[in-house]
Amino acid sequence: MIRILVTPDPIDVATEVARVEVEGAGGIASFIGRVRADDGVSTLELEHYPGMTEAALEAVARTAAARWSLAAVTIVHRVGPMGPGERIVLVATAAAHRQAALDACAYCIDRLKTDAPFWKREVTPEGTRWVEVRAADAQRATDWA
Amino acid sequence: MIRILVTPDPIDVATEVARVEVEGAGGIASFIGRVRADDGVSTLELEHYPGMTEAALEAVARTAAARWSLAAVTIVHRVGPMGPGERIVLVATAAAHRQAALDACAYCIDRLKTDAPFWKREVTPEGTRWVEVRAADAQRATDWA
Amino acid sequence: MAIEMLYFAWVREVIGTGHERVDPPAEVETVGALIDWLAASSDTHAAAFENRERLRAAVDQAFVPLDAAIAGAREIAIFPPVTGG
Amino acid sequence: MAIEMLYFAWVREVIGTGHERVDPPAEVETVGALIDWLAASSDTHAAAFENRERLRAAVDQAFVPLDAAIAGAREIAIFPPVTGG
Repeated sequence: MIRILVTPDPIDVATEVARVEVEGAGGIASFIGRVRADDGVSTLELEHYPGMTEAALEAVARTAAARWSLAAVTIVHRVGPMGPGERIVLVATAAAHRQAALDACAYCIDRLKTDAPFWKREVTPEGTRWVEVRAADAQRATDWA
Repeated sequence: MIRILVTPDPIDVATEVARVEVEGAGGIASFIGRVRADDGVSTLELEHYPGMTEAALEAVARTAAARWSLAAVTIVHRVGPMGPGERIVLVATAAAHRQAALDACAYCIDRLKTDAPFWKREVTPEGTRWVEVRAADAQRATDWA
Repeated sequence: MAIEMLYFAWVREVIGTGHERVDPPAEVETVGALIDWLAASSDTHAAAFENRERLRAAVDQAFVPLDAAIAGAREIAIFPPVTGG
Repeated sequence: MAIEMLYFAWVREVIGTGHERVDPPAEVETVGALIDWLAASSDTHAAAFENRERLRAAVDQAFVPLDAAIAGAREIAIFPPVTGG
């Protein structure tokens, strides 16, 4: 069971986690990325490539599902403007045992940072700026290969 | 912010995750362990050592909070009887960045399996049985040292 | 010196109680010696403590190996390896 | 052969549009050559494409290196390295 959602709406954690709690799923791992409220950003804007984004997220999810025999995997990514503390992304993975769920969750969030066409722009008191890619993210994504 | 709860009541994921979404927490990782519905278990009973259990969970949480500079960590463990699909344990960790949150979450669930005095008894059609410890769990806990 | 003994899981079931107050003689100096002394006291204790490799212990709510000293202990628990999470 | 060009993030902003239809000559065979050809067409394209190391591309919604062939492509996107998650 793979669920991919790219949406301008807030992410509902309870609903998304409950969705992956399918039969046989003894372990559920999840990750939520949020707009940090402590670095002067008043608004974060997420731009994406419609169509390619969903396909890229689905490819990440399918690869994880096959590699860790997942019972379910969900990736929800928000787009558009959002404020400090709001959720940008949620990954939830369900497997028979915990290590598969935990590893698959870490894999999905690492890979989507490099494999899915999203771009972040931060609005700060000093103006707006496009977020630069972090070298550590690229490295972490390739570490899974 | 450390929260430890040992309770006979169902675990509310939305409430617990929202609680660790504190200022500065850019990444939230969580893990939920559930009673698997597919291995013939009709009831799982969790026995614990009151007092020592809470202290052991708090020690795990404090160690993780210091090691990964967590903004918040919550460990909720259910006790008493529960049915297939119900949540046994929830760990939620919040950090500035994702890797710290993910690693700390995996650490907490690995360590609590060996460091906290809980005992599982399964009720199946063939009778009741105390769950035996898995060698892999002991190994995984020591791998963090 | 009275000690509050606590038993959990199948150790509790085999002994037939979850707690009891005991007063071992002074020469019982370790958890292992206490287990020996209790095993000699009744058939149910003997049955519960038959295989030492399946037993774990805590002294005053801290895990200890079976050769740990019990001097000054108020509460000692004997139980199987833990299986939470 | 007309190609739908898509631009995202600051590439879109510098060029001043998110999409345009182009019809490069047959000798433009790779994404990199297409970028050169576009850069020669206007100052804004030239500005957006000034530093190749900051550009990434997708052909028909699949990431490709800049030396990838464009034969048969219907949709080509040029954008900065992605920063989601």
